[in-house]
Amino acid sequence: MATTVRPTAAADGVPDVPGHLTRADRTELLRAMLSMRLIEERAMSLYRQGRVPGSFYDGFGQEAVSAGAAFAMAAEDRLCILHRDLAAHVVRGVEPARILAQYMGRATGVTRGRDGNVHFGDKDRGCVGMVSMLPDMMLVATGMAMAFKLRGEARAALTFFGDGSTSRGDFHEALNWAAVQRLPVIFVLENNQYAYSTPTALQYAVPPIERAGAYGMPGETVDGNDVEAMFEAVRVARERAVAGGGPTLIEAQTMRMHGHAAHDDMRYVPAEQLAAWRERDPIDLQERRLKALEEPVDVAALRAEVQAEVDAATETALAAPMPDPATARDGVFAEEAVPLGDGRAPWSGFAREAAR
Amino acid sequence: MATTVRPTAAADGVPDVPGHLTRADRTELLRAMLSMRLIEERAMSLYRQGRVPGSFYDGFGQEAVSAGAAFAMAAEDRLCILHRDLAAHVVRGVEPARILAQYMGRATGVTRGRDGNVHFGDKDRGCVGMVSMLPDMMLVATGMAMAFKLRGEARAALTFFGDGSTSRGDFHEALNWAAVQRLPVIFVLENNQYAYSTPTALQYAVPPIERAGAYGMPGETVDGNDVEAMFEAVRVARERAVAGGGPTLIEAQTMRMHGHAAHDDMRYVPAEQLAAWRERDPIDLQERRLKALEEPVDVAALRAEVQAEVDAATETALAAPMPDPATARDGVFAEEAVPLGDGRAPWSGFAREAAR
Amino acid sequence: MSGTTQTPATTGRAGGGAERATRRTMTYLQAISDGLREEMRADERVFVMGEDVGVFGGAFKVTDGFVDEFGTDRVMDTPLAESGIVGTAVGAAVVGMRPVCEMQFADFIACGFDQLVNVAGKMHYRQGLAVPITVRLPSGGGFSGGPFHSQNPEAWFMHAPGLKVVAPSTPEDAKGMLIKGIRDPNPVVYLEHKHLYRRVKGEVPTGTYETDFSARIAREGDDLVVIAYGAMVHTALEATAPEALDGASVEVLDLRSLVPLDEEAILASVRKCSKVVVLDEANATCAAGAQVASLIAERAFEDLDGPIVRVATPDVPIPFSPPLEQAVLPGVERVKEACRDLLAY
Amino acid sequence: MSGTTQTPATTGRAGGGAERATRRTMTYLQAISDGLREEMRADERVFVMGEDVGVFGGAFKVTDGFVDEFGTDRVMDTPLAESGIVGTAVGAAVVGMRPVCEMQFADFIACGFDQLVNVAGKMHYRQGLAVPITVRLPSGGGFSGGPFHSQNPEAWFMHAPGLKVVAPSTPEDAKGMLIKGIRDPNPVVYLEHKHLYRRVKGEVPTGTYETDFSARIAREGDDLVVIAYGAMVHTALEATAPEALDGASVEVLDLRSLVPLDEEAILASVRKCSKVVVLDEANATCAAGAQVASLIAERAFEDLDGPIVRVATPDVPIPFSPPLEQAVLPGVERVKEACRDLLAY
Ligand SMILES: Cc1ncc(C[n+]2csc(CCOP(=O)(O)OP(=O)(O)O)c2C)c(N)n1
Ligand SMILES: Cc1ncc(C[n+]2csc(CCOP(=O)(O)OP(=O)(O)O)c2C)c(N)n1
Ligand SMILES: [Mg+2]
Ligand SMILES: [Mg+2]
Repeated sequence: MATTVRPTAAADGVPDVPGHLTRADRTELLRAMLSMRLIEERAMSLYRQGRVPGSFYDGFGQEAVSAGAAFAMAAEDRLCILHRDLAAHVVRGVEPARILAQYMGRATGVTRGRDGNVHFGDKDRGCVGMVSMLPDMMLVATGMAMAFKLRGEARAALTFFGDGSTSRGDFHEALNWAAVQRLPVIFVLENNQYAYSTPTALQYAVPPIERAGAYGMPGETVDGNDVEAMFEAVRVARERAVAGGGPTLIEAQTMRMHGHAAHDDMRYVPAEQLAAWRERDPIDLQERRLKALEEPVDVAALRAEVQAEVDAATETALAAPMPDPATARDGVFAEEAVPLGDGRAPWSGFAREAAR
Repeated sequence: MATTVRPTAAADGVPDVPGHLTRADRTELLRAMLSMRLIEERAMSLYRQGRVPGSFYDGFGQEAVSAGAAFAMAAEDRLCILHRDLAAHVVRGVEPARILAQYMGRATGVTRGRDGNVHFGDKDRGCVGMVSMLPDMMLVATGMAMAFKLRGEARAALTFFGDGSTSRGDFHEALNWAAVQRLPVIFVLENNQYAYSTPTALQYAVPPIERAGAYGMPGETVDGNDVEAMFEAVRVARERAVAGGGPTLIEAQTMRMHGHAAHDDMRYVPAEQLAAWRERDPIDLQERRLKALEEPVDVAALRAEVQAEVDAATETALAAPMPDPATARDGVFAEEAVPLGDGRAPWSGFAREAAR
Repeated sequence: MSGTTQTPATTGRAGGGAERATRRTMTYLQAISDGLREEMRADERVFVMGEDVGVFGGAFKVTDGFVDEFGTDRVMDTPLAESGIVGTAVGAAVVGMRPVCEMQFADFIACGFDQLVNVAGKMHYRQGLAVPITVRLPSGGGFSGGPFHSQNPEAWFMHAPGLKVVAPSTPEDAKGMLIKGIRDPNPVVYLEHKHLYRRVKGEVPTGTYETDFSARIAREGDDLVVIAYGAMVHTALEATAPEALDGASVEVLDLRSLVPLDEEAILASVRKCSKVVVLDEANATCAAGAQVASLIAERAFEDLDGPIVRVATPDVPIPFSPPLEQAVLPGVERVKEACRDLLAY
Repeated sequence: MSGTTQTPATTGRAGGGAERATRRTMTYLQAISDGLREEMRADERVFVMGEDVGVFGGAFKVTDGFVDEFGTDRVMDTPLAESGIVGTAVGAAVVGMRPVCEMQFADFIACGFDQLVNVAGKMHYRQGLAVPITVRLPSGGGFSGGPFHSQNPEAWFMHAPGLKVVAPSTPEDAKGMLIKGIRDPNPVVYLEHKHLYRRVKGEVPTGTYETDFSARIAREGDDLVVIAYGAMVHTALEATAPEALDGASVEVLDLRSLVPLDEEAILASVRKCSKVVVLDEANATCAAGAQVASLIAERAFEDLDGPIVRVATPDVPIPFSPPLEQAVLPGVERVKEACRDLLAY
């Protein structure tokens, strides 16, 4: 492995995070990761069958990052979800059928065929769809947080971005801006060791997490393959954010286990690097953890359940129509401005908080 | 003062920097600063007389930064000089008459009336004229250094930029790029406490010099009002650069003693802040130092000499024609590409090195 | 008061119909300032952000005194970061704010280009999510601003789907279109011509009102129409005053809005006049004027009694020195000559 | 081989006249690759920089294998930073290099817009300093690339003085114009249409040669002329094949270069044909086609026998889903229909 991953407890055992994650929460985290993996696997076969136009990107092996992070966000929080982060959409409540329809460019997809594959965000679930230009969404998330602060609301924004994206100016403008204004925004750097074919050594001379302090915000490197560690890091960052403590930079160390997109055979990645990370598959990890509980979770049943959901969603998506060409010019301009709606926030902690 | 300035020896005494600056060098440094100040004073009166079109920017009180930095650069080095840095042009050998003609939009100005006031660089003296967009030139300087490294040449590039400019993406892209590729480029952050009316507290939460290490390059804060300290910092950085040691970030702590431009009354600057810095005028400082030498320099005579030069230059510039309107459309495109020429490099150290 | 309708703000206090009769004389600059202030009073979602807009009141003093009334939160001095300004404004907008961004000069929008064109402009089409931001661009030349303080970048944004682009020429329109722009659910690029700031005065209704994003006949005529917008409307009016052109009756059409472009108004003027000069301060190639000319050549070919003559700045950076700048910017004489030649055609 | 001249590189090894006779069949993509490789062999000042251009050989494999021949210094994997790519290229150019920048997709040039437009484009006019950089933009739609992988941004750069803008449509031109662009002392924006990469094949001379930045008649005709560039040249040829239009004789003019624009060639075709369709894959407003139409309306008014008809993409982001994308991109049928209507005029 090119970089060292700070080992978390999860790597060597099955710790509990008392008070924060119930058994049901921990199962839910696994479910979100499984959903992501199975939806993406299905999408990949649909792609191979020629049913997904354009290209196809996935986040195989990185499921813990988006599942854990999104799980820590409240319904009224806002997210910009990136191209390796399907689990965050799942956590926010986007139905698998709409995701698969999205990949296939159907009228029922999240963007109704207007944008492709992972370029979506469900506005009714508090998410802004990413643009290709990386990492533009860091500024959008910063701006959402700015509005929360201006209005004195205890809410936070979160965005993901990759190791390669740290080289671009918008990365800097966002971190600096958020630090100067002490905004409630959480920046999740998803370090999967490569930007397309380019290794991190060509993107930065020093790990970018080192910059957090120099911008004036806490920074933490987390085992991005441990969904509970991700959850916990974001939970703490969010708590700080909504309490007025400003932004946080979290680096999730993980590995892109597939090519950049479907066409990429990844010849540039050393086999040993892949092999080492394969040992640490985030879904395996969480499954082992749940199986070892005093009252073990039936992960096989869970898997079957998710698979059935995805199968059903595939049917639904395949049955959905393509968009009507007559509508191709509609909607360039808005007739009215409806702000983002709230997302699903399944973490039991929110219910407990609400009950207090 | 909003920020603390690391006191250098010069602040409390008159130290020598053995082996690097001869008495003549030190006098030359004073001369460059005096030239800058007297040219800018003259330009300001020409502006008040309506002879300088557009607006007028100066670097009153910051003369040591550009004089000291440029003095450490070799003839074959390349510079991007910013709007508070007139002394660097003087050191490189741009004649005062061409500078004054430049301000007045005359045909004999450095840009022949095409661009205004400080937006110039003498291509025959190794300089690229700045654009307004700050700090775009950081990338241009980085690119020059990249070419030097590609060709295996022992040369360096240098650029200035301000505290406000550190907020923009190009600052980040340049520092990061230079660090990753270990390029021979020197970044001089001219921290004059304000960006137009905006104090540094609204630009960054942590002094940007803290970032040097996080990019992977040495960083040093220097008393920007001490011309010899500036020289020394840049000399060391340049030596490292041409030896393959990569980039350096130097922060020159100084103060913008005039308004942002001629129209700005600076009401937003606390009087005490100005008063404190007025005590530390860089020209006074160097004059005192030279007067205290064992063999004192006749600074009054030097001043008179420079004033006479500026007077003569004013005559010449005022006698120069305005550009011919018939030429207004010429030269959008180049017929041939002639790379930058070499500048003047008056530091005796270069002569000594050449003699070796 | 063509195109001006007194409308209540969507939330908060609004200038009602009762205030309609009241008018005050102000400069173009004061009218912009007034419009912004009134809309900030009327709608608390509106805030202004940019470099030095706070205590300093902005490079051109549009927000002078605003901090005292609205506080530094709603009159926000930002870091020097144009991509940041546009990008964070988008973020604030999608969660319910109505940000008004000031570029210190229009030229600097090049540094926020990507966020404006790719993030703001395409959002609604892609995601169905509205981005109600207004980006104020102090634009244009004529005062030795040089290559980086004189640009007219509107055509870039006309060529970027999803952005509205407006360029008022009078104080009344400047105020009404700014308010209209702030209330528009879409990203609006608002060009305010620096050369008009203090040179142009006019009567302006008090309170809040909206001016349509449509064209306006600045002077009626039927021998020839000059189509212009922004500062060039004044150049056109001066160049085509009846005494200037031997009594020819020249219409001047002030486009006011470039996206949407008031195609019907353009075609109506062409049908009436049959001769057209398209006047543009921007660099000629692919300018707004090129679009207008191409529209006419396609849709009003049969109404034309002569070539569609364009007057614009040639494709050069705007030079600093006055004789050079005057040689490239379209002036009264060039417009007069173009009209004279075409009238004689 | 119109416009193609075999010329020696300014330095280093050059393809001499002797090689002239040799031609090989290659795709548009291979021709670009071949041109770049040959010029890198001929001139050691030339190097290529961009994201993933090194070991990986570029997103579209234009630089496949280049690292083996030229090393990682001259085939440079850069950080993911488009402003950085353009800005450092400018720096390298002014000290004597000839950088060729690859944008991974043309769309990403929005992130390097300021450096290209304000630093590179205006440098020579302001400072007399030449900036010989070439910026390769893989552009265009037609394969479900969606709003951010399908754009045709050329008009933005036509509207930015100091940049040359070229858009070849054939393998031979792609190679010759790339070499010409690299040798040009100015910043050259080189549009390579992704949809042509592997679809279009043709004979290409070996060695180095330059193709003029001028227009080319792709097919002679005298009833009507379709003016196009890039991928649309092929659409035009298909739509106007004699059998497609009841034997009408339709000329197709391939502009090849947008700046400089070959105005004489355009006017000559219009004089000959009297009817014009201007075809453009970009969004219609302020597109290259608008400029061409406006030029004709001004300078060839008397030669016209009908309106100047434009076919272009409406002002929408390019949608992803095939039925939507096909509904907005100009296709053979739309062009045919436009020609048919105009021929009947
Ligand atoms: C501004 C910009 N330039 C280029 C690209 C093309 N591109 C798409 S993904 C990618 C690599 C991104 O790397 P990273 O940020 O590490 O994210 P990852 O794909 O590894 O998750 C590149 C270069 C882009 N999307 N945006
Ligand atoms: C990208 C950009 N945005 C805005 C401006 C307008 N502007 C000119 S100078 C200035 C302040 C610059 O501050 P700083 O970098 O500290 O330099 P200083 O003038 O203090 O030397 C601003 C905002 C600019 N030149 N460039
Ligand atoms: Mg990555
Ligand atoms: Mg400053």
